Amino acid sequence: MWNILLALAWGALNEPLTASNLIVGFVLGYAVLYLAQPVIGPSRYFTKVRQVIGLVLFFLWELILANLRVAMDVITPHYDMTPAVIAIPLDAQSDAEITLLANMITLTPGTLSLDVSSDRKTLYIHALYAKDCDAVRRNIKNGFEKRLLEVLR
Amino acid sequence: MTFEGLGLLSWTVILVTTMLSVGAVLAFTRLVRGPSLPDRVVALDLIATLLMGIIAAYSVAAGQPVFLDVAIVLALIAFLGTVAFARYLEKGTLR
Amino acid sequence: MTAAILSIFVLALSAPYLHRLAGKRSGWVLASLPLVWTLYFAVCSVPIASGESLSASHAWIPTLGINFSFLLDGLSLVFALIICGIGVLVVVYSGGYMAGHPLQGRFYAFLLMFMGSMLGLVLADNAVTLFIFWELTSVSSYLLIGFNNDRKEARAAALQALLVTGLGGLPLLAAFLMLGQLTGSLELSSWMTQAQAVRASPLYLPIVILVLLGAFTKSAQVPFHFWLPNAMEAPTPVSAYLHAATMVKAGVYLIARLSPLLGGTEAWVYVISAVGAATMLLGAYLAYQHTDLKRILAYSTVSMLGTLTLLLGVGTHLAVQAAVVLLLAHALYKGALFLVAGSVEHETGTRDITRMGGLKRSMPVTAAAAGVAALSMAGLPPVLGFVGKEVYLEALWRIPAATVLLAVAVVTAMLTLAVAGAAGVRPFIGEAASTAHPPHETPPSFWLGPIVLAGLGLILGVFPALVESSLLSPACAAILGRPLEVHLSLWHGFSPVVGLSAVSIAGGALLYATHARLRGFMSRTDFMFRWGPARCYELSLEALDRLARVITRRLQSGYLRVYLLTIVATTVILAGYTIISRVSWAGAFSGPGVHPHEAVLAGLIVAAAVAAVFSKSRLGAVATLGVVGYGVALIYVLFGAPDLAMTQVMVETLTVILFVLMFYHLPRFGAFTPRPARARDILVSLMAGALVTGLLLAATRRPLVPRLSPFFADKSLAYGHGRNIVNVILVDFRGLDTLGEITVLSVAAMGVYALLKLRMPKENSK
Amino acid sequence: MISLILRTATRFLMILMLLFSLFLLMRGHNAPGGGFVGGLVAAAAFALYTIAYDPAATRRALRIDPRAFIGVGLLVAALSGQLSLAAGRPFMTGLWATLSLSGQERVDVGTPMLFDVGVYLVVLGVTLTILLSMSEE
Amino acid sequence: MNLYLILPILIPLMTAILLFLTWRWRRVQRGLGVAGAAALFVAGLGLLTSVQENGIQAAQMGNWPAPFGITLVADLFSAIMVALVGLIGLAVAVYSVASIDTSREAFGYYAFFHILLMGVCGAFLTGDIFNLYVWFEVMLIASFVLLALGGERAQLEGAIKYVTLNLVSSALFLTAVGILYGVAGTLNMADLALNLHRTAQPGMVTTLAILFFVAFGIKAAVFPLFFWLPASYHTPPVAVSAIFAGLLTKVGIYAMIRVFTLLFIQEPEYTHRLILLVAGLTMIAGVLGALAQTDFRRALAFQHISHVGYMMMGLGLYTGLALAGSVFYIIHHVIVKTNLFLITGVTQRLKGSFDLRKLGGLYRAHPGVALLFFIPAFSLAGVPPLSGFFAKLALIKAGLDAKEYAIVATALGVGLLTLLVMARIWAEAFWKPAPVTSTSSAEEVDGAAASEPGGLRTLLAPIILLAVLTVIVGLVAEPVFALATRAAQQLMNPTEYIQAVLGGRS
Amino acid sequence: MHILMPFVIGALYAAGIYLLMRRSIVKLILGLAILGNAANLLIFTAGRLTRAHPPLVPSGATQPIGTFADPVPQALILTAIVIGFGVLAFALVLVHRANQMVGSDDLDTMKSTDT
Amino acid sequence: MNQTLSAALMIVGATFMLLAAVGIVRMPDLFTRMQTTTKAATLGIGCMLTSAAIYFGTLQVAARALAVIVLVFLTAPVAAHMIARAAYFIGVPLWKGTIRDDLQGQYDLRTRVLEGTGALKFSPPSTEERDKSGPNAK
Ligand code: NA
Ligand code: NA
Repeated sequence: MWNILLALAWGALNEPLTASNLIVGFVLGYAVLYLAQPVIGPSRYFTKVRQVIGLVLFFLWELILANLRVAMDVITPHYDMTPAVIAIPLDAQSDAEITLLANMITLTPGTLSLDVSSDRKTLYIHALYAKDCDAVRRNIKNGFEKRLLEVLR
Repeated sequence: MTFEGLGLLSWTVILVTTMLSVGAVLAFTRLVRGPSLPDRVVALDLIATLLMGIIAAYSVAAGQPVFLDVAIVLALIAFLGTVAFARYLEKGTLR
Repeated sequence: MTAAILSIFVLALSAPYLHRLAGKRSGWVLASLPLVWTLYFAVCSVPIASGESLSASHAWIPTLGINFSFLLDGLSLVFALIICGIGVLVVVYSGGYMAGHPLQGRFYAFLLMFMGSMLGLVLADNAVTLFIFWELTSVSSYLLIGFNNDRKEARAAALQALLVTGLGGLPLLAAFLMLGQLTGSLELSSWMTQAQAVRASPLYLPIVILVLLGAFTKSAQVPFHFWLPNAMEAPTPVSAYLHAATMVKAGVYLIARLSPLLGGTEAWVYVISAVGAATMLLGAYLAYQHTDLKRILAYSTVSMLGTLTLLLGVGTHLAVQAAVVLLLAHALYKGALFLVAGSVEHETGTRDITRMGGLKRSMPVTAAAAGVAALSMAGLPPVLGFVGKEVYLEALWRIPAATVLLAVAVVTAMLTLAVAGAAGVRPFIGEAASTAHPPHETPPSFWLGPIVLAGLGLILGVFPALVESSLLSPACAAILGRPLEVHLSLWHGFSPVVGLSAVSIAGGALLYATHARLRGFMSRTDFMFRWGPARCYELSLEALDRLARVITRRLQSGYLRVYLLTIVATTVILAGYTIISRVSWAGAFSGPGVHPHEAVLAGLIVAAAVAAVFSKSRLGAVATLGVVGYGVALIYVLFGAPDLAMTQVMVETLTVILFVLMFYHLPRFGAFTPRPARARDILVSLMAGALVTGLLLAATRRPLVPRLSPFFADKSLAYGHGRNIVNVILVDFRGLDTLGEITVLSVAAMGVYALLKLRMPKENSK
Repeated sequence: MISLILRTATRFLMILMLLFSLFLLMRGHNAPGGGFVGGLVAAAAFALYTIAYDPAATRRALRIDPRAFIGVGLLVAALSGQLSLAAGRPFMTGLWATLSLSGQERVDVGTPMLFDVGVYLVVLGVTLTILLSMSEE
Repeated sequence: MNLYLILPILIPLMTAILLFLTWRWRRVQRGLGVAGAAALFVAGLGLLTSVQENGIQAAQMGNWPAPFGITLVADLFSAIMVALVGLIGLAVAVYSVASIDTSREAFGYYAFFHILLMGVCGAFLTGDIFNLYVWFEVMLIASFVLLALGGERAQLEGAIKYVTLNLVSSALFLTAVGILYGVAGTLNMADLALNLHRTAQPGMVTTLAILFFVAFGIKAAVFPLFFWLPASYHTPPVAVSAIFAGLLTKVGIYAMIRVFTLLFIQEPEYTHRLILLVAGLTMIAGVLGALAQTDFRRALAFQHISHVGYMMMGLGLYTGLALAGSVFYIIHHVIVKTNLFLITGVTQRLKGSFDLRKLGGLYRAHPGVALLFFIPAFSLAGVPPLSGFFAKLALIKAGLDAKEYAIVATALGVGLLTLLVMARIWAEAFWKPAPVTSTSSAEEVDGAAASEPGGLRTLLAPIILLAVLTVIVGLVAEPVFALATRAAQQLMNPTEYIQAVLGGRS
Repeated sequence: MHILMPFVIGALYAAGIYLLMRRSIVKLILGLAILGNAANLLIFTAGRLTRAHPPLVPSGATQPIGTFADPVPQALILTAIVIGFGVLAFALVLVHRANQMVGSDDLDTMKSTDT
Repeated sequence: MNQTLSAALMIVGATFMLLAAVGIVRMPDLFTRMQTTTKAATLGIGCMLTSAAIYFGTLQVAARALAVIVLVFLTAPVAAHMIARAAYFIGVPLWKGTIRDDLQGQYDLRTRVLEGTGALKFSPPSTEERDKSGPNAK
């Protein structure tokens, strides 16, 4: 929060207000806050920021990978896939957690969230490459869900 | 204002808009062929997204960021359309 | 004069109330006003006789040249006296005849309305005013013929009279307006001064034909004679007044009135004489053939109207004299006979002359009146009818090479004599016939009319000089358009005409004697009349109805797609013809080049539209509609309209959502139109599309010089305080459009709400 | 059962859309947008809510009958035009005032903008009335 | 600026807004409904007086000079039409109080009614071709809702046709406006009148004329474009039929007269002759349709078409007298046709049916009602000295002056057939004895009459007013006809109009 | 595009009109919707297509710079779109209610008011 | 530099979106089609908007681009989920190559309640029920 305000302040100081200026402001603000940490006391902020960045990078990487793999399948003449609808038990609990997780699953490799069971305990997904269903489950539980819950909790 | 004044981007934009238009045609064939209604809805949704892409490319070509607002509106409303379609598809099975 | 007409109309309006006030004596009370006017007109005869004419004029609709102008000359005076005088008697008679009828007040109102209209007709000097009264007589006659409205026959007869006279009225109006166009005025008196010019005009013949159509229908000339006998459905006082004495003579009046203007040409003479002669003979023949008292009188009226027409057509001095005398005589005797017929029917309950007899014993006064009137009708001395007949035969005799006319006249005279006997004498003599209830002499209100009328006929027959200079001469002068001295007498001395007269009387007596037998024989000629004009009337009405039904079913078929097809085809044909014959497309095909994505976009939009057309799935079609909409939005983006694109995207998606909301549960498309129809529809649609394409190409082939946008660009920020010119136009420059637009939206929403939420209670929804 | 995912997303999106709609309305005089599109976006927000929940929930959330928006919107639009009549100028003549915000920044405020607010309200009311009564079928 | 120009739009608008906001209170709805109509009538008369005294009036909306902003213009023709809207609005509003059921009232009947009046007045007053389109749509949507309000089966079926065909007309109108803008670059009608011929190739102007002719022809219900009218006019409540009959087609005719006297006068030997031809065919088709009907309101609806032909005839002849005839005919027809439809409601209330075969006996039982029918019916048939006669007279005179004998003959012949139709209705509904009906249906009728709001007296009041006007317009035709003549002179001489709108700019 | 647009618009008109003439009420409404789009596009094209700036006054300027698209047709179309939307919504509901009332989506069954 | 990056991103984005379009045509069933479109189109639009943001280089544009990206990333999966759900209700068939369907029989078609695996019952295959339920199926 402070960081954003700082970034905006920076931007406001540097006419014209451009994106690069803001990014610079963000980075500088981060640095200032990091340096000031001993003064204003430790905060979860820095780990959180690192985790969020990590999640976003991981997500983007997965997104690109997913697309490349699907792209191959799309442009090659034969289908090289073994789709399946798989039930995945959920650890995520709040609405936001479930929704974010479902969304991320949809946007990543070969998986698509179909629905959440009414008792919010199971997520049904459609997976394109599901020769090994348990591997798919494991990937999701250990990849996305873990990182997401880390960030959110 | 024409594409010609944009240097590197000029042929890029023409290429990109053409690619996206071709994409829209492909999506349209799916929309026409179906076979199920959800297929058509997905196709329409994709066409809306492709449209957003064209608008983005065109706003670069035209040097007019105001067109991006159209893309925002499109993003908002196309989603609503898709969801409405889906919602009433399933509701239709209730009776 | 204006006062006379207006006061009678006022009386008509107040008649129902006066009737309620006066009760049984209402007839006498209401007759007092016409009596006053009768006396007034009688007094007027003094200046008229001295060659003057009285006129009055009030501007009415000067913009159209319509004035409330009246002219009292010899001709109109005769008519005015007949109208008011007989009117008095008929109103009095109605007091008795209609006594106890629940709608007697209304009856008076209609009768007086007719009286005022008729008076207006004969007094009017402005053609349109004349026409207005002409039509008013038709309307009041309609109401009076249909007075016994519970009877289907009465309603049919009323309609028939209205239509036939209306059929003539409209051409008459056209003729009047054409005369107005020729002469630059609608005043009859000013027309007369331009008679030469009118006769020389190429419009002369059409005008004559149109005028005569009006006159012939009104005066029941062949072939329009059939409505008059049917009009006998009216209460008898009406028959006496309208269909004997006054209204049917309006056509005769018209011919007489316009004679100085239009008369004298060959067309005029031949057409009128021929029609008059035919009517005269046919009327007499049919009268002879019938047994219903009122019908007999009606047909004989037709015959007399024919005679009058013939005489006016011939138009010689003597003929005109004869016409005027016969006009007067006929009004007197036929009015009397009709009233007598009413009395007889009132007493015996029948109108069939074969079931009457010996009434002179029970109804002596009535019988006397009937006898005198019949004498006049028969053309026997010493009554006015005889005087008239003599002049008339002489008039025909004097025309060279009119042997046929003369023969027809003599035969008609014979038949008329026989009919007069059968109708006016036979019921009163001989054995008393058995009737439903025994007949008694009627009260004075009944017999006053016949006695006065018949008596007048007698007096004038003996002393024609009473009216020679005061009435007849001015009337003839008006018809001929120049002064004329009339001298009448019962006896002219021996001449060939007396011989003719004698022959006709002898023949008539023979026909009277053999009436019963001949009638039976003649009724076998009915088949000839089965295909007569009456039948034509019926057939043409039927045909009209059938035509109406067929055409209407064809046009208003109920199929919306046929309506649309018609409208689109009309547009394509009209606009297509216009554009192809008038517009050039040169230069339309030059312009900036096409970018590849634009070409793809164009193709996509067209493909989506085509897909929507041929989609078998409803929601699939809706989705393709979405593609069209998005494509259009993209065009708006590509050509600098972000506001439009935004709105288009929003609206298009919302539209799709609305479609989904309303249609998701409907079944799949079914019910296809047959293939040829589809091919036709495709063809028409493509032509419409081609029309639009052509329009656009032609419209945009030259650059548009912007007239408005520089102003908006200039003022938008400075005075509109906005940078988005489109928005400034919407909320400021053209804010009224937007106000209307949001009104449309509001109403649409409220309407949607009402349509979906308002469910009418059961009993209201049928 | 209506989708949990949709409901969660809706809560977020709806606020976003309502904000965006106000944004469109306010800057419509100077950039693409305006009362009409703004009103449509606001209505779309409630439409999304209706889909995620149900019409009754939307009516509860609105608290006011959407038809009242129409009436009020029309009233605002009509009155904004009539203000100039009171000033003796033709109907719908713009009356403007300049508000000074924090020294330099100046904002022009005028009756045409008020008119646009009327349009916004009408469009919101209209679209909601139509959508709600249709989805209640 | 002349306030009278905007009041006929603002009064109904504000009335409707207040009605929208007070939909809960029935009394308020009725009171406002009538009061607003009365105010509109007063404003209409004020406008008419103002135009009579000061010549053509124009007002620039938003104070933007013509041709850039939207101009409201009232020449005599417009002012007459607006005054008629006020008159008919008031009459039908009063009638509605006594005849419209509470459900329709609660769902905004009066508001829609006033929006309809607003749209019609707007169409009569605007000097801008696109703004005309907007007012057309305002009027149309209000009429759509009024037509369908209640949702009975016949209403819905009729409404589908009405809506579709009118939307096609709107689409065509919009198309024509688009093309017009494409060739002339302006929308103000006075400006168009000045520039259209300069900027466009002449053939294009004529083609545009045809497009407008068809678009307005659908609204005006001319042959062969009239189908929506007989399909729908007889389906809604009587008050709605009446206001439709009085005003809707008039707007189409008004627009037609406006554009064909102001914009499209370059090739009258083609365009106006076409109008004349269509006018004749319209007369015939309409009256034949009326002959084929057994339903009171449907017969009137078809007849309406026939009379549209007469109103078009004046434009087709395109002379001063002819246009005066058309204007007079419009005045006459607005009053009379509205009244006839109102009367069908009375006979329906009394006898429980619109079917002529089931009606009857009214002549004896209700002489007052019979008289009230007789006057407008025979006026419609052109019987003198009622208003319809002078209307026809002027047209026929103009036709003869122009030597257009075919149309004169048609007009006269159709006049006779009209007389036949009206006389038949008269004989069926009034003269004929009442057919024997089962007691149950009679009770039903009584019950319905009792349950419906308002008394017969309120129902008859507007009818009497209009009947008296019919007689007055006939007997005292001169002032009215003089007015129509002056209106026609203004129409025949567009310079005055252009001058009033553009001021010194032309 | 300039040369293509008249043909695209013609095709849209043709499609819209053809759909109007079908028996299904749904197609009827679809036709109306397409026709509305076509008319708007026609106005747009008749006002001349320009690959140009939107009619906006950039900040710092008092007038649009360079060539800009004619704002008048845009404003007209905006009005027409909105009106079309309202009218179409009403028509949709009307058709829906008629379908409910008549129990069919076939227009040929809805001719009781004409014959 | 910015221009080059912008152009590259734009082409990449367009390529992804084109792929999505090819995918929706080529993939054998609804679900596999959604797999391609959701991901590729989302990524593609993200690239293109980033490209625009870089090209213009102003905060305004960046904010707009970001807004669209966030919106799309949030809405596309939700939309996919809604469609998938609807497809299951109306019985859109899975590709014949699909090896497993845990969802089969888990939906209660009346109440719309979806059973989780915890309550997983081995109900009889309900393909028939599904085929009947949707009027628009295929
Ligand atoms: Na008339
Ligand atoms: Na007529």
